[in-house]
Amino acid sequence: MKRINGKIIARKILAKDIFLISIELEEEFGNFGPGNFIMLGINDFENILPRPFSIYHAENKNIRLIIKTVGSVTGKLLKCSLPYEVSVLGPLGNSFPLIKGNNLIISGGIGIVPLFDLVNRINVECFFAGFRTKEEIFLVENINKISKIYLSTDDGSFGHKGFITDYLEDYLIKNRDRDFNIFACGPHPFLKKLWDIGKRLGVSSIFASFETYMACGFGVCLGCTVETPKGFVKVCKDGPVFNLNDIFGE
Amino acid sequence: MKRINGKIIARKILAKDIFLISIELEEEFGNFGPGNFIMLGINDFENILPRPFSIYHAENKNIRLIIKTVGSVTGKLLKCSLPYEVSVLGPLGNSFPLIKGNNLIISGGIGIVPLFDLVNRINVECFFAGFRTKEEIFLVENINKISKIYLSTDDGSFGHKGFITDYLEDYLIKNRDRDFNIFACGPHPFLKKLWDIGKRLGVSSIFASFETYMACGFGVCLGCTVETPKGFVKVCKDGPVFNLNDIFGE
Amino acid sequence: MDLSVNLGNITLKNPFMPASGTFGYGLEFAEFGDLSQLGAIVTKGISLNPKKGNKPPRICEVKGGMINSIGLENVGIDNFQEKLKKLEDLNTSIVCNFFGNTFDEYISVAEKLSSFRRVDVLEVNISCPNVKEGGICFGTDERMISELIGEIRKVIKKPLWVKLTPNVSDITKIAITAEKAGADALVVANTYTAMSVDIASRRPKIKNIYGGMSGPAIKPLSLYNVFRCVKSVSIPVIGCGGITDISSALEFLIVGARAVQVGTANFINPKILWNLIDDLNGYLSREKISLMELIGSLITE
Amino acid sequence: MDLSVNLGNITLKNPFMPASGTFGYGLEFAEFGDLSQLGAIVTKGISLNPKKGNKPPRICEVKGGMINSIGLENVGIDNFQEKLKKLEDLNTSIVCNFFGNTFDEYISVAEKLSSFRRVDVLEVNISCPNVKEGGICFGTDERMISELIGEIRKVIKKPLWVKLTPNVSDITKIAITAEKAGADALVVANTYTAMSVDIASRRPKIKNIYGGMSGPAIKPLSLYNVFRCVKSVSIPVIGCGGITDISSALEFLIVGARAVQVGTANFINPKILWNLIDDLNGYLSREKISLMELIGSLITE
Ligand SMILES: Cc1cc2nc3c(=O)[nH]c(=O)nc-3n(C[C@H](O)[C@H](O)[C@H](O)COP(=O)(O)OP(=O)(O)OC[C@H]3O[C@@H](n4cnc5c(N)ncnc54)[C@H](O)[C@@H]3O)c2cc1C
Ligand SMILES: Cc1cc2nc3c(=O)[nH]c(=O)nc-3n(C[C@H](O)[C@H](O)[C@H](O)COP(=O)(O)OP(=O)(O)OC[C@H]3O[C@@H](n4cnc5c(N)ncnc54)[C@H](O)[C@@H]3O)c2cc1C
Ligand SMILES: Cc1cc2nc3c(=O)[nH]c(=O)nc-3n(C[C@H](O)[C@H](O)[C@H](O)COP(=O)(O)O)c2cc1C
Ligand SMILES: Cc1cc2nc3c(=O)[nH]c(=O)nc-3n(C[C@H](O)[C@H](O)[C@H](O)COP(=O)(O)O)c2cc1C
Ligand code: FES
Ligand code: FES
Repeated sequence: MKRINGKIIARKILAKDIFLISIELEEEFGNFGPGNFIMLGINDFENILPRPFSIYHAENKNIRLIIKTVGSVTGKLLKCSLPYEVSVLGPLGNSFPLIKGNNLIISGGIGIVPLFDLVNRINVECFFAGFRTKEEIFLVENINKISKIYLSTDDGSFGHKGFITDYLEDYLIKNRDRDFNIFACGPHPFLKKLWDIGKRLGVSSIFASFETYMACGFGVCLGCTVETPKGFVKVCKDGPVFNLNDIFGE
Repeated sequence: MKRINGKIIARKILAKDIFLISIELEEEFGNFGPGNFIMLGINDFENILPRPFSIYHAENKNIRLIIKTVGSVTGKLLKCSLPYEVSVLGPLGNSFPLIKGNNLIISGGIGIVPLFDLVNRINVECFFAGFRTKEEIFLVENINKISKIYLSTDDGSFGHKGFITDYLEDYLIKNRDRDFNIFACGPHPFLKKLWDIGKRLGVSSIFASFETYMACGFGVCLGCTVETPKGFVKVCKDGPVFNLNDIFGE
Repeated sequence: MDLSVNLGNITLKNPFMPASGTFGYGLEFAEFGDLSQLGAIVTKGISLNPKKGNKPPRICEVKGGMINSIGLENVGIDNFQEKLKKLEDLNTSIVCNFFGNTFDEYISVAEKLSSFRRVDVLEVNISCPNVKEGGICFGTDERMISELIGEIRKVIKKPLWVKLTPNVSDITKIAITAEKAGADALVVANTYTAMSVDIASRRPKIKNIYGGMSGPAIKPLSLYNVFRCVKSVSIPVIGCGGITDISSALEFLIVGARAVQVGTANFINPKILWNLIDDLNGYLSREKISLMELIGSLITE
Repeated sequence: MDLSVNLGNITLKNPFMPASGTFGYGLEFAEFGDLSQLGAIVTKGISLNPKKGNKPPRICEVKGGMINSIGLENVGIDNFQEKLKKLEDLNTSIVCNFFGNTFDEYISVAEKLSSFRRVDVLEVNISCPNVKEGGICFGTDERMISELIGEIRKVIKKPLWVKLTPNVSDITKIAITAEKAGADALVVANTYTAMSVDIASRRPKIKNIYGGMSGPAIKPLSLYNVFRCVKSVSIPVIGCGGITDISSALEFLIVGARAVQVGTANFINPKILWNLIDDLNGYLSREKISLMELIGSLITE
């Protein structure tokens, strides 16, 4: 974990409300695992706290993030004039386990970002990517080159119509005799649904990356807590990747 | 008085810490008198209050200011990426009286700005402009074209060496038989010195533009008050141009 | 959209009004919009005699806000009567903020003000030191508030709003005391005592050393005070503190403020009150909710 | 430059230390700088038994600050003793912040903590509700403070710092009471009670509805509280609230704080404490003034 100053030197719109930023750092960022994140700070008195973002790509003194505009800081990152000074703290958190087996990946919307690097590091049988609508699709081309991909949009404007979780369920049912590891990231209800499917069909492990509001990102503020049947866990330090069983199980 | 949104579209360094900004407004600014000022607002949560600046030039939908970096907002104006969104409230305050007679102008440093337009509007016998050092000189070339100008720097690095008030005093002494109107702007001690000189040599009227911290700029917050022997006055509404007699006189 | 709000014994055409001391005597803002469109006009605090106020510097900016120590400068009640005449034709309510240096002065100003036909509401500022009782602030002492509000209540018939100071251990105690003594509504709250130092000169930025802090930085503090007062009293609460845009105004309405006052933001954007009216209209039609449903709609389950 | 400051019965190598709850148990920050260079390390508030804390969400950002309602989650004093072992070799003072849910619990924790060799200072957080006396906050009640501090004083020999809550009508009364009861120094101040509402869901952003506000937005409020406390007591005052850079730290020192604590800024920049040490060195040499001359140098004439 290091704190490095840098500046955003390039920005590219990838889809509706979704853009990539490229940050030039003053120092080398170093190694990271898939699922690791950074805290991105902007020098703005209105938004004093840094924000967590998954690492899309990092090499030498360059780090790239893919961001969806949802509020104040993400809105400023979309509009700011470049170069724009920022700070990067990371790599933070744990990462997806790099295991063998029948690996499936499933993402909802922006949740595709922390999973992207995984296709380069483990053997992936199929990548299920769901989006709300055609305009919000991004990154899938790159994945297409490496892994089989199954795409759906809620409104059917591109790929299969419907929820990606349903297609994953079909796949699992068709392959009932085989055991899978699932790697996931998406909104909370999406992960809950996955957990229900996995339980019903007896999937041995589902690893998912969670999102919460954070202040520090490295375990000192106790602000990112989520409640589990086994007690509170810190998303920034115990996660962001959890075995769904540890979050939703009894 | 109108409040108009606009953006800074150009910036030019004129001297050390001094720069000109050109603002493109959404509406016409309208007429103004020499000495009138505007309140310039930046959309920044750290500095919520607008700042007062003299109008250097305004025509149609364009207004130009000359700014010296002294603190937070002026520092941001120097560094911000263009175009930069601002708001302009004005014209505000009173202005220098456009009178006939033997008119002399004297400025200290950035105080030259509100006086500049006066040379176009009244007959000026001589313009006395003082600066601390060569690097801080600006605008004098433009004045040179219209009026006789007398220039000094505190350190003698350009023009005459010494305080400009002393040279004005010499001039007044040499022309003791004549009566003068003096128009002035500069730091508080500079104006106090002028008042002493004027009193000693019997100058009939010295009009000077004053600076204080302001919140509203149009007379409602009662924050810009200065104390005079006759009571409190509001710099934004009763001024910024005062007859020095009303400020320092008994 | 119907934006009118009922505040007990008076109904305003919408919930937006300026906070005292940030809107002059009203007319100064006529260049920015039609004053008759506002929910009310709240005038600068008035005392019996003209008051010179504190020595300058009286204001300074702090991050996200400002500190002021104007010292309640005002023209006095007689000159104020003159100023009122210019507001004759306005089709909106006029709220007169006032104060006294002593108990008796409060009563005299209240009596006189309530005799002015054009005054619709009296808003009493109790964040002032009681000169006769060792300078203790009226607004922090339950006994003094009870006596003061009770006595003012007796001498006036017009609606009486009490503007609370937030610089107390438990604002609900003060709120309940004011309600019991006869307040028709509460304004929550005034400024927060604060200080700022100029590093270069090592002097306070304000001549009076300290002053009252206002502006967006204090919004979360006032919002909490409003939330607590709404829960503690049954008279209407008017929110005040750090409102600069529609979303901050909505926060106050959602926690239960029946109307809101906007102070410092008038200096940032003198058109803010008119903008808020437009924005509230837009918000309510987009969300398909009435203002009455919105007010107090906080979900805490 | 000599940056050491004397705080009565302890001398720190410089005036900079973290504020409790923002620095974990210390070691988490070892990656950002040499912990031994800090004036002190102040640990997360400890209670007798482990405490789970409040339900999430526990934090939210507000303009210029944040609100937290962690609910004093901590590992409890026994686990804390384990954590302390890892700080054995650090060459800086260790300040342990603690609290209790009842009077007796405060005393037990104080006794136990003071028996740990590595604990140099006990900092008591009195911004907690007294569960036995109807949940009134210890820190707002002079009688309870007097008894509590008096009793803690009896059972411990180490320096005792009392951390005041600013949510009171007159902080100097509390400060004087704590001094009389035996406090060696005061930390001024804790967070300001505040609230924020999510417009979209119409819910409080914090599960617990309200929480404590910290960060640069509250600096002018804490600075004034420090100014007043410095004038009222003769024990050292440690400033805390909204410090994010050298100029805000200097403001506290100039009004008379003998040292300062930095909280929320550790989340903005985990290297801030080390930066402040460098910046103070730079400032003092540029200004050719000693730290002792700077402290309390406010000119108010
Ligand atoms: C480990 C991790 C990895 C992430 N990776 C990515 C990524 O790669 N790309 C990406 O785009 N995003 C990612 N996110 C999400 C990202 O951090 C948020 O979208 C971002 O912080 C939003 O900041 P903002 O200032 O734009 O939104 P804000 O303006 O702060 O908030 C947006 C909305 O949330 C509400 N809100 C704020 N605080 C709270 C609270 N405490 N409780 C409830 N509601 C609240 C606000 O009212 C507002 O409506 C990741 C998050 C985590 C934890
Ligand atoms: C009528 C008028 C016309 C002007 N015209 C011009 C012009 O044409 N060009 C130009 O460059 N400037 C002009 N000024 C001055 C200009 O307004 C200031 O320089 C500007 O507001 C500074 O803003 P800032 O944010 O950069 O400084 P700030 O950061 O606000 O302050 C700078 C310094 O002053 C201190 N300070 C702040 N508030 C106070 C206070 N209340 N009391 C004491 N000290 C305080 C700060 O601590 C800091 O050290 C004019 C002023 C007036 C009143
Ligand atoms: C310059 C100034 C003058 C004020 N004068 C008064 C006053 O005369 N009477 C009063 O009750 N409040 C006065 N206030 C307080 C405001 O009415 C309001 O309660 C406070 O500023 C908080 O609201 P805001 O954050 O929207 O500004 C004044 C505030 C400011 C900034
Ligand atoms: C996340 C968080 C946790 C805190 N926990 C404690 C605590 O356990 N004990 C305590 O006395 N103060 C606690 N505080 C208060 C801080 O120590 C400090 O007094 C306050 O944040 C004001 O300083 P700041 O503005 O520099 O953050 C906490 C503050 C924050 C933000
Ligand atoms: S974000 Fe601070 S502990 Fe997780
Ligand atoms: S700046 Fe507000 S009255 Fe002059």
